[in-house]
Amino acid sequence: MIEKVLIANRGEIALRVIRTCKRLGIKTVAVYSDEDYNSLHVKQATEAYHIGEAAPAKSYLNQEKILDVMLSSGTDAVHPGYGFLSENDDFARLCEKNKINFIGPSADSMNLCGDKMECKAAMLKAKVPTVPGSPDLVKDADDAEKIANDIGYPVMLKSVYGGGGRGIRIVTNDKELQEGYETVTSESIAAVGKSAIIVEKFLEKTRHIEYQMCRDKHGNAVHLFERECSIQRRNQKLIEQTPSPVVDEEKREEIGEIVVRAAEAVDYTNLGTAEFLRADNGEFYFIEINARLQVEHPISELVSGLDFVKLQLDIANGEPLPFKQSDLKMNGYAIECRINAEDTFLDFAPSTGPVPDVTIPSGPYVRCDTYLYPGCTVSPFYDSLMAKLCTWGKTFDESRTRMLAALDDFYIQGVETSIPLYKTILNSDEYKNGELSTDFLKRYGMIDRLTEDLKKEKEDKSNAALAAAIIHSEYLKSRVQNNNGSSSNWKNKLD
Amino acid sequence: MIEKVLIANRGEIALRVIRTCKRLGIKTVAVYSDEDYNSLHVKQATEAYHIGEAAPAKSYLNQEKILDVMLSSGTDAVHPGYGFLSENDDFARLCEKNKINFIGPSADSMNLCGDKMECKAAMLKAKVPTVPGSPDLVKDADDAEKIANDIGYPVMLKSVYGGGGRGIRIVTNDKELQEGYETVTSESIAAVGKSAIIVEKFLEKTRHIEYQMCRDKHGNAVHLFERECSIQRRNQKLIEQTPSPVVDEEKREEIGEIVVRAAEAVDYTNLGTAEFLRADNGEFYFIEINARLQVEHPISELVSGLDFVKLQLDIANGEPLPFKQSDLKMNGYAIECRINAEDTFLDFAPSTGPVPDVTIPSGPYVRCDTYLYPGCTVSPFYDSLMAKLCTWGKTFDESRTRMLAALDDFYIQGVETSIPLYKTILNSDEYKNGELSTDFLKRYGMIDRLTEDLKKEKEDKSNAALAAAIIHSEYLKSRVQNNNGSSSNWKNKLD
Amino acid sequence: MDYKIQDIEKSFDGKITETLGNNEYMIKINDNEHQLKILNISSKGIEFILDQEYHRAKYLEQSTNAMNLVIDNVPVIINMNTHFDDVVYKNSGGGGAGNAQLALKSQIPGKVVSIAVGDGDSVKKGDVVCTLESMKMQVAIKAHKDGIVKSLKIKEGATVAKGDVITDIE
Amino acid sequence: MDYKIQDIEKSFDGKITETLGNNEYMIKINDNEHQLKILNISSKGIEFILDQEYHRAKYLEQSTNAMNLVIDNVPVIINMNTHFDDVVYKNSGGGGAGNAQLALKSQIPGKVVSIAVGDGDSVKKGDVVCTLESMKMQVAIKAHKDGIVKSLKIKEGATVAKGDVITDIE
Repeated sequence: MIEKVLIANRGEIALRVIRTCKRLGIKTVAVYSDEDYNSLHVKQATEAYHIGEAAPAKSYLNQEKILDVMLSSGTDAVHPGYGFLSENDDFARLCEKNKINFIGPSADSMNLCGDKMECKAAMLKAKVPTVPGSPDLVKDADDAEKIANDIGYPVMLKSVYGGGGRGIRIVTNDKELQEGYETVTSESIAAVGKSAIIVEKFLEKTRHIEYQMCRDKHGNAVHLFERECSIQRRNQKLIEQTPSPVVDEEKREEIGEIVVRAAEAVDYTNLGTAEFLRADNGEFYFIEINARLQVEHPISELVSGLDFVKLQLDIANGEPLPFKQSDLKMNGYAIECRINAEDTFLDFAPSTGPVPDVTIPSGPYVRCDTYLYPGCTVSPFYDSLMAKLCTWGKTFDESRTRMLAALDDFYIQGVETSIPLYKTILNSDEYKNGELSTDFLKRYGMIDRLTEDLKKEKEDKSNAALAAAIIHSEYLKSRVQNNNGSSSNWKNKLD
Repeated sequence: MIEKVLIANRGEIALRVIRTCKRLGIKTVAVYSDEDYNSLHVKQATEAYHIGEAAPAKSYLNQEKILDVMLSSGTDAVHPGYGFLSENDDFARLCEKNKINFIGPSADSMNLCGDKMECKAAMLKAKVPTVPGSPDLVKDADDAEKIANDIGYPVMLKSVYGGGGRGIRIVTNDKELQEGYETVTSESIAAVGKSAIIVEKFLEKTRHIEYQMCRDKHGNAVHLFERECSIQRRNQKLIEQTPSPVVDEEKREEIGEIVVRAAEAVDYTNLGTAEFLRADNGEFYFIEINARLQVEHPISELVSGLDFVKLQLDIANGEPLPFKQSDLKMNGYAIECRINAEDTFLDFAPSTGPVPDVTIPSGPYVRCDTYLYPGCTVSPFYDSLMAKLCTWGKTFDESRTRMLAALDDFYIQGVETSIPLYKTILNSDEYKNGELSTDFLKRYGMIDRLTEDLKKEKEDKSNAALAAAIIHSEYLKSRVQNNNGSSSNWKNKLD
Repeated sequence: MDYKIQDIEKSFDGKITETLGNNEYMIKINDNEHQLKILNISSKGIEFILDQEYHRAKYLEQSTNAMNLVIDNVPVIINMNTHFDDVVYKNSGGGGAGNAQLALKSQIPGKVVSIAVGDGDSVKKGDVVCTLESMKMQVAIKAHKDGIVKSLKIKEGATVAKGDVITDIE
Repeated sequence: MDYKIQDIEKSFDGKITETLGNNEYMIKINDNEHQLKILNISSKGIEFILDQEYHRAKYLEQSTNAMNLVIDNVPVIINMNTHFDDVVYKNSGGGGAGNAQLALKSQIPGKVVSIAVGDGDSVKKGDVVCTLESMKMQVAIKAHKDGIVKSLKIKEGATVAKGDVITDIE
């Protein structure tokens, strides 16, 4: 039985793990970098150890140092959180070798999940639908044309050495394909001296829908419903919700069965996520497995009533799942907004620095996972996620209106945040109607709408702002003209 | 349709009402006394009006003044909260007369609920079991003896003019009854010049179990499950939970049907509570109806997923209930701890004053309804309830351990609180096993156990406390000995 | 005084028109009068009720001509002319008739942000001698007379109290 | 130094035994040594890691012999003998050989809580002249020599800075 867990992470996810451990009477060991002396995870853990400099490579990614702390502190398990070492199979193997219970899948399973080509092959074998295309590299333009005709146009020609839009062509007929094949090949050779091309079906107006999955060491597996995470910027999720507006009970079960097969195909244990693209025609295509607890797990907790960290601990302890698929019922609607320190108008560039003041929203069916506190600092060394604001509702609209009220209450001084953008999105008809897609922000011109909303907000507040400015000016003048500068004196004087 | 609600209350319940209204786009009007200028309900409402001095009679109970504000502010409905005017049928009538939608039962129904004798008669007619006893005043000692033999000893002889333990005798046989009758009569005459006695079955080791009920203006009624509120001090609830450990699905339905009959018997509309005593033999006896939203409503919200304030607004708008009894399913377990400003060791005497610092607990499945903020004041003019801390869990033990963790996180500087007592109670085997009764605190010597727990806590913290004291002493001395008193300087100096 | 809110086209005229006692004031913004009651005020911010509605402002950085504040969680930048430099100037002896006073005194407490002159420099009445930061606002301290800077008493980064001598000007 | 925690029978002996640099110290409590690292310190409280465990103390009221603090949300009263009065006394000129110094100066900044003497009173070396409150602690300021109180400079409720003259003693 796990009695002491080292959390090889920082920020809100470290706090999340500590919270469940504390409740269960399990001791926790925090590790921290030079940048994190005053972070909440240091303050809330049972023990805390300094492990190095601010740069992740010198602290949170330093496997040897973390292992030293585990061994010297008598830790029997490690929770990797997300990011950092969470999907590093070398670290999982290092733990296995040192008899530290790694709370996650086995190193081999993690390795398989991380290898896109091998994982895709395993999925095809398990009849898990993947994006249609060449099973491997295509031989030549004619081979590509044959595959394109099999899967139907439009298709994407992709050099496996490409990236950043180079070495990619979308083609809609045989002629374009033949031309495109030449272009992609020459682009790739020009860039890296070689070329290797695959063909994949091009999907328009896709949604990102993923399934929480869960499998114990005895082979029992369930899915814990889907999450729709289509609202993204630069392929990073901003807003997630469950259920998805395009998944009904029947679809949920259909894809859920596929998810269980996917977990079995890679011998996955512990909690994880199977990610899918959903094409506009309703088809689901597996993309990858995230072999860890995900950022957006709270919304699945809210509709399942489960404590996922406890579930992870139980599975790591070798216990069988305490439920069958038929015991699990989805209850209500949940939304998560990722509160990032970033400037929407500077293409979401990070915004860091001290946070002298912060007001965390609360209230019925509101949950906020965050490392923020008044006087904390948002560090440039780590990712921009400051808080995960989640709301639950018996209906989607209850969840949505609670989120809007909570966003209104959320105040973070000192850094730019994504809060205003989320208010614009959640108030839009497209969001209300569930018209989601991974290009949502561009498709519906959300940044322009945000600009309008911010202007309107300022207009609404202009009288109050002016009143504050007028009073402040008088107050300042009085401090100069009056011997005693206290505010009460000033009030008496003006009276 | 209600568009603007005046909240004739203060503290956490005013905030609770504002929160739902804000989410629904309904304007809110706060009223405040001299004592409450800086209270959160003033800050969070759409509008705020000053209505008088601190003493409730001069502000929150001042019907005319509140009516003035309603009329001048264009308010179309009033939410009375609990306490103050919430069960005042004159006020309900005043609102009705002025076409203000009173969010609660009709004045007539409220009047009937408030009259214990008439209400009991209505219940007997509707076959709602009440505590066995004389239907009315007894004629003489022999009449009392006859009734006592009908209902079985022990019985209670009670002067309707008594109170505070005087004019009450518990008797176990005919002889004691004859003697007791004389004593109660003479005590009552000595105290108030007259005597009028009723006989009631004396129930030992009772539990306080109540049902949330809900009835619309079309006569549709449901119950929203029970709450057990047995842990009390001086007849005031301290800890509530739902479900009750002694109510199973069958019992829930059985008593639930009685509750619906009780609501119909007094033509109750809107949300309310039917209170019962449960004898140790398992029998339920109706005591009274609380004709308002109750303090402990959040735990019923947590297991039903409903927003009770929204439900109240919908019913007040004349809408039919959006569900039938069969649609309602109880989900999980919830506990509420009433965080009072009181000194457990001074017989729960109120403790008031400024609160310079406060830390409100949060986290998954934790809800805290409170008016506290750093720098606020706990006023001696109003009741001692500072916060309602609620937790939910898929199991009772999840809810309980979450509550313990949340209580640990709750810090309120400046006043004594009931938090330490709750930690002792929630850690006790009796509480874990559901061995609840209205005399729980005395029965299990909880105050003595608290004394022990506090001592142990201090022992656990003694090294840390001493370390803090040692460092502080050195720091102070250095400020005297050193020209520059800044802490960083001191650190350098000692280094 | 004239005000301009960044990103909003129209400009505003605003002033206190009446003090009602009990921390209440009448404020006129353009053509409309509003009642304002102060609940709390400090150099960091103000809480007030304007026409029965609560507001909270936090003052962030400001100069004498712009104020950066957060009103009800909404950040706003207001451009204005406070004439605050003038007030400080008048109170430090500037603008007066007498030239006898040597000492230039600070009329506000603050931190010395920068010093514009050195001992022996000659200054004209109204020249900036130094800049203080007070209540998050930068205020220029100007020479109250023509003359030569003698025995400058301040250092960059140090704090001065109200009434402290900044320099003599002979 | 000896410490006693209210409601706990045993008493404690505690001191700093070594300063390790980087805000770290070795502290000995009874027979055990502990490593302590300060994260934050001010007159209001301290945050530190003691043997790898984080703690937060808030200082509430205190006198020179008792400290009322909240450690990790647990209120604790510690009785102790800080000898703090003595330190103040020595630093104010008391205990020294020279009797020439007239002025009794405050060695701490603080608020004047009470004044024990009046102008013209005669005092003995070590007599309490006034009590200051500093960092929530009440500290007695004692006469540094025998003599007559002359031109008392302080008022009740006023604040004095470190080094301010409290009174002359002739």
